[in-house]
Amino acid sequence: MSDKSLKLQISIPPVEGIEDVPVAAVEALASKMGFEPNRVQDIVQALTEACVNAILYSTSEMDVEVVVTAMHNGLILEVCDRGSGFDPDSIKPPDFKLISEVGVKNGGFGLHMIRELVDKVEIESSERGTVVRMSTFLPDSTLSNSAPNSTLPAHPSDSSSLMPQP
Amino acid sequence: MSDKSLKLQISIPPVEGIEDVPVAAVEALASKMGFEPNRVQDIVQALTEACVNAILYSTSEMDVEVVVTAMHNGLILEVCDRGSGFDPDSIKPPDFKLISEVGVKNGGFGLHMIRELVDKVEIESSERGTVVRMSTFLPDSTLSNSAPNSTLPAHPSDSSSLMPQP
Amino acid sequence: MTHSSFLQDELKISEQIDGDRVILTLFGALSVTTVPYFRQAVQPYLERNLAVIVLDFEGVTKIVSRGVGAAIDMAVQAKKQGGKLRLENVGKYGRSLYIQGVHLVADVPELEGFEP
Amino acid sequence: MTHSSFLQDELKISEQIDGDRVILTLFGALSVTTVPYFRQAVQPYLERNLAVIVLDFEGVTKIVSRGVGAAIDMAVQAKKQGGKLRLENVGKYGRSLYIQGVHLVADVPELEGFEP
Ligand SMILES: Nc1ncnc2c1ncn2[C@@H]1O[C@H](COP(=O)(O)OP(=O)(O)O)[C@@H](O)[C@H]1O
Ligand SMILES: Nc1ncnc2c1ncn2[C@@H]1O[C@H](COP(=O)(O)OP(=O)(O)O)[C@@H](O)[C@H]1O
Repeated sequence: MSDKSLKLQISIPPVEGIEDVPVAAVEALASKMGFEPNRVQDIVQALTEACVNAILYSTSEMDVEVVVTAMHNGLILEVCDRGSGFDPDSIKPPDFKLISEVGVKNGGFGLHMIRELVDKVEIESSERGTVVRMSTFLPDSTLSNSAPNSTLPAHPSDSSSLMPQP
Repeated sequence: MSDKSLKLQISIPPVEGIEDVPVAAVEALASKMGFEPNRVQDIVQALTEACVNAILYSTSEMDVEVVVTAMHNGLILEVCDRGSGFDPDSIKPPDFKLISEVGVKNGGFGLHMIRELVDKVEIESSERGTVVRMSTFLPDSTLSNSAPNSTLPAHPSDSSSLMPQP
Repeated sequence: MTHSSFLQDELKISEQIDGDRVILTLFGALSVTTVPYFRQAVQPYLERNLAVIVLDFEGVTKIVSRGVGAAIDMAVQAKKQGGKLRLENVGKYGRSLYIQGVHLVADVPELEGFEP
Repeated sequence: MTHSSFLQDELKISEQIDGDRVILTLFGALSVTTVPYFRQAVQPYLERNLAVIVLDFEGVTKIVSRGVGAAIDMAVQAKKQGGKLRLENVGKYGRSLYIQGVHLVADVPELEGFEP
């Protein structure tokens, strides 16, 4: 029985509403990996937002790729599109005081949601496309239950070496 | 709004139990396309059997591919492995009289199930791998509800021209 | 992005009026595609100056941030007119709603363990 | 095919004995990986010559044909010994069970509209 990480890949055309398909796949995977229902929902919601953006900002009919790396201690989701990209640093967190007074009108919550919902977010974007990489880790207790002899790092902060290279 | 068919692709490593992931994806898709719950379950069960075989008879670590074509009038699922193949014509349907007397012992129901559960099954197999292609069609009523002006063929027997080429 | 005729998200809204209160029950997806309908369907109730507009999320199957954004706009508008927006049966979507600050402008069921 | 430590299917079986009848309730997946445990767990009850062995499928989350094959073998063995196997709460798995002919050897709830 192996602890090796598993890589799955899901390609979808940039079509409204199709994000439900990779989302259902990842929901099944995350549950099976032992994430708590609340945490599964966080992953589902973050992936939904990332896929919706990838579809929304796709400028061609080229597929959006969802690359899933299931590791012993967590799950990495990469959502890759071939849109014209953006500068992630230019996106400021929402101003809740202003919002409470005048409302929202035009979106602007997706990236904020993603950052709050998963443990680690990395965004690489250029004029050739965008990769949003979202990592969520299993709590230590789940790890020690399922594999008491594991030697893999269990803390999010220890795990950067497990990240796949882009 | 387009009636064009959509192609999705899901790659999984040949690992026991991972079939739940593409199955959940296809379940979500089939429901959203308007298949009745019973029919969704037929699709789920057929895909499970095909994936389990592809995983079971994989002889390397090469991915199993699930290629999904969602059409206006139905769903085509192709499960492709790089195992050493088999002769589909050599697989006889189960002998229920014998089974009632002596039991089953060693599987042998998967392909029979698939054939009963979906509308059309095509198997291509060589020593380089196997493709199991399963087509399920939406009933006419669903079609006319969702797209009254459709000109696509609605009968399974009319649809062979919609099959993707291997 | 393209549209497809057979993967569309759907949203249905049923109405139940009770004095100066209305309960709008949502069924389906609160997504990019259904938000325009969501805004348009709720607007007439906002314009009636009801005391309370309840959005019942019992039948919601998907939420995206822009859908939640629309609910925030509705709450802000209701508040300005002296009414309020209340969200009920938010279930597993509670955390997403809080992260977007819906609780700052609307009545939302308390969420255990949420740290803003 | 390879194994993974974190995607394993699981099957749990709970027992409830009632005279010469036992109810075995299954929770989890009846899949290629769990079939050996399924066979091994039910065997002692078959050897006790009980009048009825009930398999309750209420908690089953996945079925593969080899799992159903194991249930068929159990039914054949029970029958030979003058007992019987009964499947309950088969829910959405009814069609798969009938297609494999489980109803020929075991008591299974009737399935509407099944044409063998
Ligand atoms: N995949 C992407 N490709 C290009 N631009 C993106 C992508 N994701 C986000 N953006 C940009 O970042 C902005 C903020 O995104 P987000 O927080 O999700 O809110 P929204 O999409 O509702 O505007 C978007 O308006 C868009 O300009
Ligand atoms: N994808 C595949 N690759 C190679 N052989 C296969 C594949 N699928 C089925 N087979 C062959 O066909 C036989 C019958 O398959 P099936 O009806 O699913 O029953 P089972 O897998 O339980 O034996 C298998 O025993 C195997 O020899």
